[in-house]
Amino acid sequence: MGAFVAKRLGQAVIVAWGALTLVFIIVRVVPGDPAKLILGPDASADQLKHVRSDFGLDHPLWRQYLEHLGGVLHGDLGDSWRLGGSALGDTLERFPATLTLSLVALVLTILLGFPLGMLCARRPGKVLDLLVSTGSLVGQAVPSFWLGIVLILLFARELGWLPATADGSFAGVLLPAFTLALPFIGWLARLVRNGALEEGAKDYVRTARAKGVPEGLVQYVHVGRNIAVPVVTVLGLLMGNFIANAVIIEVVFSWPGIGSLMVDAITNRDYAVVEAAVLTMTVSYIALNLLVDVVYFALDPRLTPENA
Amino acid sequence: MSSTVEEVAGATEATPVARLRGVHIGFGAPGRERPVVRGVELDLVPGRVTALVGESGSGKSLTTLALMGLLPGGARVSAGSVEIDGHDTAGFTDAQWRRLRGPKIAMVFQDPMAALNPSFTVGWQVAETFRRHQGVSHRTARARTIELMRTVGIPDAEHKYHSYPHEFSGGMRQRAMIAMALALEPEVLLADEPTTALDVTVQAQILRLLTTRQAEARMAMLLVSHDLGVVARVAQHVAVMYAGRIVEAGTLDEVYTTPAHPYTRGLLDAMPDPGRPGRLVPIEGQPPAPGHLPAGCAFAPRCRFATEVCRTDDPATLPVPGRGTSTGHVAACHHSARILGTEPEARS
Amino acid sequence: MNTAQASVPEAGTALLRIRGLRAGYATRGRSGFGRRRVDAVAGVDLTVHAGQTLCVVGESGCGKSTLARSVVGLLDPFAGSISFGDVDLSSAGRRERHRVARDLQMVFQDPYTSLNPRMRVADVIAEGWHVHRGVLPAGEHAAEVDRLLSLVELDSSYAGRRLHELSGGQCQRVSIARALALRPKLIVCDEAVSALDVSVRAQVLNLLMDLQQELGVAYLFISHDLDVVRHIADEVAVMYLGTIVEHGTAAQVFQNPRHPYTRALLSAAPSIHDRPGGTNESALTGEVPSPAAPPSGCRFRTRCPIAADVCATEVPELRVRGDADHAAACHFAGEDPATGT
Amino acid sequence: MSAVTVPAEGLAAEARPETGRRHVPVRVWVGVGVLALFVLAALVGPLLWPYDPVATHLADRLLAPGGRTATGSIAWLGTDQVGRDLFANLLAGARITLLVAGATVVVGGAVGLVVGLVSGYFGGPLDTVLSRVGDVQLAFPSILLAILLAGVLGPSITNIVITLAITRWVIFARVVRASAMSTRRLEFVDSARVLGAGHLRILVRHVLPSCWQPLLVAATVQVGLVMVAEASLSFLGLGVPVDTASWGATVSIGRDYLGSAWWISTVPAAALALVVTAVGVVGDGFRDLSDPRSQI
Amino acid sequence: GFGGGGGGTPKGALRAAFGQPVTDLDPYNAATAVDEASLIVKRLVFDTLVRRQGDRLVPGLASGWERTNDTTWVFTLRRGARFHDGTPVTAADVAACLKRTRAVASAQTPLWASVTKAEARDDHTVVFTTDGPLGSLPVNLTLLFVVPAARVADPEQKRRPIGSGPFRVTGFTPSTSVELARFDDYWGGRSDLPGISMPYIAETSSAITALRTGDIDLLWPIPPDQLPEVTRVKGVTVEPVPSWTYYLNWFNCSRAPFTDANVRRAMCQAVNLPQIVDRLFGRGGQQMRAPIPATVAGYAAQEPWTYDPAAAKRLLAAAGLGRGFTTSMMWFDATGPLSRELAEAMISSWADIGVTVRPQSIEKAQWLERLNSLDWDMNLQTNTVTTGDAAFTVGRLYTSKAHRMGYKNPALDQLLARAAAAPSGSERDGLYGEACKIIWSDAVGLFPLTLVTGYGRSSRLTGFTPAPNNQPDLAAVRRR
Ligand SMILES: Nc1ncnc2c1ncn2[C@@H]1O[C@H](COP(=O)(O)OP(=O)(O)OP(=O)(O)O)[C@@H](O)[C@H]1O
Ligand SMILES: Nc1ncnc2c1ncn2[C@@H]1O[C@H](COP(=O)(O)OP(=O)(O)OP(=O)(O)O)[C@@H](O)[C@H]1O
Ligand SMILES: [Mg+2]
Ligand SMILES: [Mg+2]
Repeated sequence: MGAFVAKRLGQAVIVAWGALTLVFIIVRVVPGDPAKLILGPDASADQLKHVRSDFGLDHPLWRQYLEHLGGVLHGDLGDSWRLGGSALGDTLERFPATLTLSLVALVLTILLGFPLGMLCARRPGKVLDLLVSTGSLVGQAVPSFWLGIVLILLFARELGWLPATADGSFAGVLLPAFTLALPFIGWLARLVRNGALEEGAKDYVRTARAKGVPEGLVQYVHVGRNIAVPVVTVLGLLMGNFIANAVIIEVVFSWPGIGSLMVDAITNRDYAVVEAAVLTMTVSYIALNLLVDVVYFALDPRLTPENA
Repeated sequence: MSSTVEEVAGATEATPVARLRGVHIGFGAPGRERPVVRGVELDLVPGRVTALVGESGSGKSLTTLALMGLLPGGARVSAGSVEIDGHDTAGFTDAQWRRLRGPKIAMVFQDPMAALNPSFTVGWQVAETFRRHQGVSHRTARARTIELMRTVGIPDAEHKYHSYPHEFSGGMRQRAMIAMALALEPEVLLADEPTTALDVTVQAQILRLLTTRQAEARMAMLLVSHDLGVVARVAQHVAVMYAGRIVEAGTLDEVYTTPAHPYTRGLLDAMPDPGRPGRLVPIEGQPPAPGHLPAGCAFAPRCRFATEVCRTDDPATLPVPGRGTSTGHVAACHHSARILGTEPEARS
Repeated sequence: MNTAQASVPEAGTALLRIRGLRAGYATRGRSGFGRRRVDAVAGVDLTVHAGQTLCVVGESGCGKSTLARSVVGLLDPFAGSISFGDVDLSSAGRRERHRVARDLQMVFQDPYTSLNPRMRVADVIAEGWHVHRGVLPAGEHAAEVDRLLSLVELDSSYAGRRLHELSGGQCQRVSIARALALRPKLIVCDEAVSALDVSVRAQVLNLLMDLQQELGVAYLFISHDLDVVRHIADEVAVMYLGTIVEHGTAAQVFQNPRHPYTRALLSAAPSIHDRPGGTNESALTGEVPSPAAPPSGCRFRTRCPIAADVCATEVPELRVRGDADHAAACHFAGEDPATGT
Repeated sequence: MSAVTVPAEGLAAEARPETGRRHVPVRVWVGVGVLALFVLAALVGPLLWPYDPVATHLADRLLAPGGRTATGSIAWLGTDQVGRDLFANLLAGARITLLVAGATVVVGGAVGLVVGLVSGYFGGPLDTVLSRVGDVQLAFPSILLAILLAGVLGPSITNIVITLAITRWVIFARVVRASAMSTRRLEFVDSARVLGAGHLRILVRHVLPSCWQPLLVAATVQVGLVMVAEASLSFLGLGVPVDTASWGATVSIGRDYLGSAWWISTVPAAALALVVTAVGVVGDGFRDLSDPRSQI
Repeated sequence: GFGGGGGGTPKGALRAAFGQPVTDLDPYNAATAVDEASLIVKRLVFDTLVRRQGDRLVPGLASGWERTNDTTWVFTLRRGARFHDGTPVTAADVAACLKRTRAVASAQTPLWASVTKAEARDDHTVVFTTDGPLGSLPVNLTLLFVVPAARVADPEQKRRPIGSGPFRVTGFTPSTSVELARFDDYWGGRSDLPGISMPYIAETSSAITALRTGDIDLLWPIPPDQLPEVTRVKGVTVEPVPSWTYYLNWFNCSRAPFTDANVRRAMCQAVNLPQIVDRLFGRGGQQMRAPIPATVAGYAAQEPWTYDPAAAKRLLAAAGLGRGFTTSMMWFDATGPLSRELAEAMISSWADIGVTVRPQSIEKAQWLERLNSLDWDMNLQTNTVTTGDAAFTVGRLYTSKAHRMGYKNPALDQLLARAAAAPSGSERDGLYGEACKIIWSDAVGLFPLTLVTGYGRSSRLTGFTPAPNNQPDLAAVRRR
């Protein structure tokens, strides 16, 4: 187990480094001069030069890159020119909001998706099943920003049940989280349904019945335990997806998370923040994957370091 | 050997614990179903090992599952009855079936890897039988399980209790399956190809284990196999199945030494035999696909004894001529008499 | 095959020579780090003679398939040499190996998985001619496919069918036809009939024997089924945990087994002449140890009914004991031939 | 981008009903019908109802569906915020949207196919390198990559295709790799090798055919997601150029009017949802139908 | 709580949403030196020496000032003013602030270029010295925010700045929300509001919904297309005010065919501005009659271009472009409301006279790059006269030296130089008026409209005065 985690960690570091390098390069290839964005169109050449040197933008690229890497190793990704503070600090300050949003979305997905899937598996091919499988497709087919606004208009404007914006209350997180979760509820339901049907057809289920185990226990204990493994894996990936997909939802709902921060930073060529945000997202994605691997490892007794 | 034969002779009078009477099993909607098992008659008598042999797809497993009330989705008994202790199980509720499975009738499956739940420890799975039926505590169930695992020859049972199926070898898995089946000392033990996945040396061990247990507890046992050698080693009675029908049944000696059905005969001839080197004598052709049975006798297209009548009339299962009806040697062939009189085909 | 007779080597000459073969798999260590070598075949010497059948028997996991895969080049041996005819395969270049491939074919256990299910029967059979250009002009493919089909007793109408429309026995015939397409001198059959039902198995076995008669092809026939082996083998090698424990003609091995393992195997094998209650005294206990951690000394000693102290320390050599060419690897094989009967 | 990058085959294939597995369910036919309709609309629609994406008719602004325009014609689906007919917009948008989605999936699929095949078949260090590159790509927030690439490349349809394809190839590569890897282990590959077949032949004749089906299934999922992703790019102001119509762009621009003129955004959103769902339904049907044994 | 809201806002606080995010509160951060959103907050948190009230300049921290000679200004500080940390405001603080602002390169830099120094004569007197006459010093000083001398370069100022304004910062999440609480020791008296919360709501629909449901009390600017809808909402009052922000569409005068003034004039004549402004913007815009909004000092109305496509065609023909030409127009979407629609409408008009215009909606960063390198044919953007004075735009943008749209006119240069030196008054206004005329008739650009800021507020608010610079004085607001 330790070796397994160590190996995954090694891979994770490589991937994080790759992402870091990628964002460094792309950000600098994208046309647009931070100095000009800072100073506006009226800046003189002198002023621009001054600002560029303030942010180390006048060094050759390879030197910037090395300095950047060195900084990263010390947990310093430079300062945001726009938000003032340390880029990593600004980003981490925002991260809990994104995490909260994603977690609530995850909980919503599980609470709705799991039972729905089990219900569908009970009577495959019947009305509910067809509804859910079509619904899961529709859920993914609607642009989330459109859905978000429609939900705001419906729940905040027409019904007045929930606030239209992030106002700090729990109610305020429900709409964005639901918008984020909706495409995946049906998706999870189908996953659970397919898993339940597939596992249900396996020989060990027959064995359990042959022992005289009641049907409910057969489903929830014998089958349930076996679909738990893939489902948990998927939940981890889902969480990663939520964090990544939160970008748009955060913009729509003015949610003070890392996604809206990132979009803002890109538009304004705030290199340090873009890099910090990408690093945070990448690392959280990698961490989630690692977590999934570990959980998978713990849940599936068949796994050994060799075949993991 | 002699003792078992006597037992069997004495047991013919005994009432069967479980019996199949003219059981038809089909897939699909009622009325339009594809028959897979056709009119199977089978008696499972205490103390006796009955073997069901036949080629792949002939319907052996379905017949066995019908006895457990565990037919797969889509399959159902469309005619005939499955009787346990003289009761027709047709109207049984789930709860009634559940009470039978374990204490009355139990089953060992073919592929022990697939038949064990990969996510639970072997011990837990065996113990579950006790917990469900005897309502005992985990601790008691565990103690009984370990004891049981020892009896089926799992060494270091205390420790192995906590192992997962994948940590077991094939033979050990099958022992665990057997432990599970024997847990509540059932009266009927069904074993569907219990040794097919195993090596010869392990197969021998498992067969010995099964027969010892069966003899000790005087269980009625149904052994499903396609291996005539295995059957020869353990069964007193043999039923040969072809395309969903039992084409011949009788005591082991009757069926093996004086087969009255051309299919049984063909099977035996096709076995390599040190006594008869040279070319083997295969049964030409292939079994019919279920749902595409030929008219008349299903074996007729492959049968070298077939005549006109075979292609039109499906033969009834009748006592083999020349033997007293009491022996129970039956065959479903228009030409049993002729076949009994013919020498096996000589080998080139 | 009209020209086949010309290419048949003189029966009895050594065709395939295996010397000191060690082969197996590299697996990750327990910790997940490092690599460990598992010698599934741990020092095997075998010779297959032209036109003859050498059977290798042994229980699951004893390394039979590993041996077969090494012979046909699917696995690079760790040590030892395999030579085919006058070509040493371990040092042969790509071209040479490619040429040898024509003479050395294989039939796998499961025809459904060993043939591409998406292909038509004709394409399956003809694939070798595409790989070895120049063997047969494209124009003659169809005719040759028909001929091969009739050789394996299939109707030529099967040429256009897809494999999933065929039964297991028919599929295995196609598999054999495919192997024959390049007119090989040796066919390695790894459990080629194990997946088949009794009656179909008889058909395929007959076919194999007929082909040997007609074409003079040699077989390295791998099986765990003693009845089958006894029926078709000229020579038999009994394998246990990666090593050959007994080797001789079929008659020698079956009638006068010298190794305790062979004896156990023979007594455990079910036969239609067995009867309930029949005793098999020497039925083995326990199971085959893992090749990753083989016992010291004699690999069989952990299950051997006659094991002594010497067995734990000294590796018994596969030596001829008694009859000519009848070799066994047991410290006690020479002294006590009587236990075999 | 509400793009699901989680592999859709998380828990293996749909359990199939016992009987009639060759039977194509009605809903799949409905899906095919809807798709055909939209493809037809995309092909001939703009010829019959020409649309100029930069022309404005300020007199006809924000007409509700069925409203009458200054020229007396009826705007069946309403008009947008500069008075363009939404029906014509829908047809013109269909063309671009379907084109972008199709091209993206083809480009991404092709790259993924090659990478996945090579990676899965050869394995070893090459696979390790390609897999890590894929990991980086997956760990990198795809929306961010899209934003950055769109910024680097500038607005044009080709660039959107490139951008989206870059964020997608890895999904195809993963699918193909998994399939190639498991095929490589199959016995018929060994069998071909024993015959003396070289890597190229084995790749093309034996491994590739078994990759098509999962690739196509993945493609059906991705076609839909790409359409939605394109809309998301528009939302972030990085979508198709102003002088082209796409559903995503119209949904995005019309969103500010959802409270007052709901139809601007809702008409193309509904079209998008309909097409994506139809693709999904057809993809599902395809997955259910494809049984490797009957696979040509 | 979730997100950035909540924390630190007292009950009963005013919730006011502006259309742009506040990214930073450091008064000397170059990036936000003229950023409207942060200026709104800064005006609440910091004091300036001089304040603007309507059209007039009134005392702020300075109780009075006088110009002792052409280059010297003496400002007297108010007694009793304290910073939020309790320390008194002194002349030394003001001097340090000026030093700091001069040291930072920002969009404000030109304003302070000629102010050579500020000296604290005593605790309450500060003397500014300029290197030439600078009539606009008091106006400029409305942008010099005063902070404690010790904190001018303190990084803490970015998030939790200390000022002497009527409100102090209790919470700030960049681009998301600012939370303010009343500063009870404010010299100008306690505000009626216990606090102010300024969330940023990016999506128009969300913002309007929030206003409708009372989640926020004040929203501005309301996009023109949503004005009618909001006007109809019960409990919400809409107050439109012509702003200092206007659309301009420059022609790149250094690039053919726009080197020819007649081509530019043809372009202006080809657009039916009254119709576009009316139909597209309605109450949200006013057609312009000068290159600056009517409410800006120095404005002089010109004769609007008549919509006459035929005449435009003739002009083109005379210029040898009878068959039209192809050109392009660049803008970035966020530049202003309905920018895309405005662009499309103009492009449609030009299509009628045979001019094909490729629309180029690009990212702001790229737009900036291209703007300064004159890498464009036409540039559509909004512009704000931050100081409400023609000098800020006309004087800055249209000189040959500035080279902003490739227009070079020595006569105009002279005129602008004279205007810059002139003290405020009618002479100065006249000079700028003349400049307007030249820019207008030479068709340096097409100036379609001034934006009207629609303030939507809860009808329960009183004391609210809509401001043309989008920076209303929120401290004066009361709740009924
Ligand atoms: N779940 C199922 N759905 C459809 N047909 C089935 C199903 N299970 C079995 N069958 C069909 O019923 C027939 C009998 O099956 P059964 O499993 O009883 O055969 P068997 O004799 O046990 O064969 P084997 O030796 O291969 O186990 C076969 O032809 C098979 O195709
Ligand atoms: N790919 C592999 N990686 C690691 N170990 C392997 C691999 N394939 C086989 N082995 C191990 O090598 C040993 C020999 O395997 P091999 O397949 O040669 O046995 P076999 O005699 O053919 O058995 P069977 O009768 O089951 O086919 C076994 O212990 C097996 O577990
Ligand atoms: Mg079976
Ligand atoms: Mg093998």
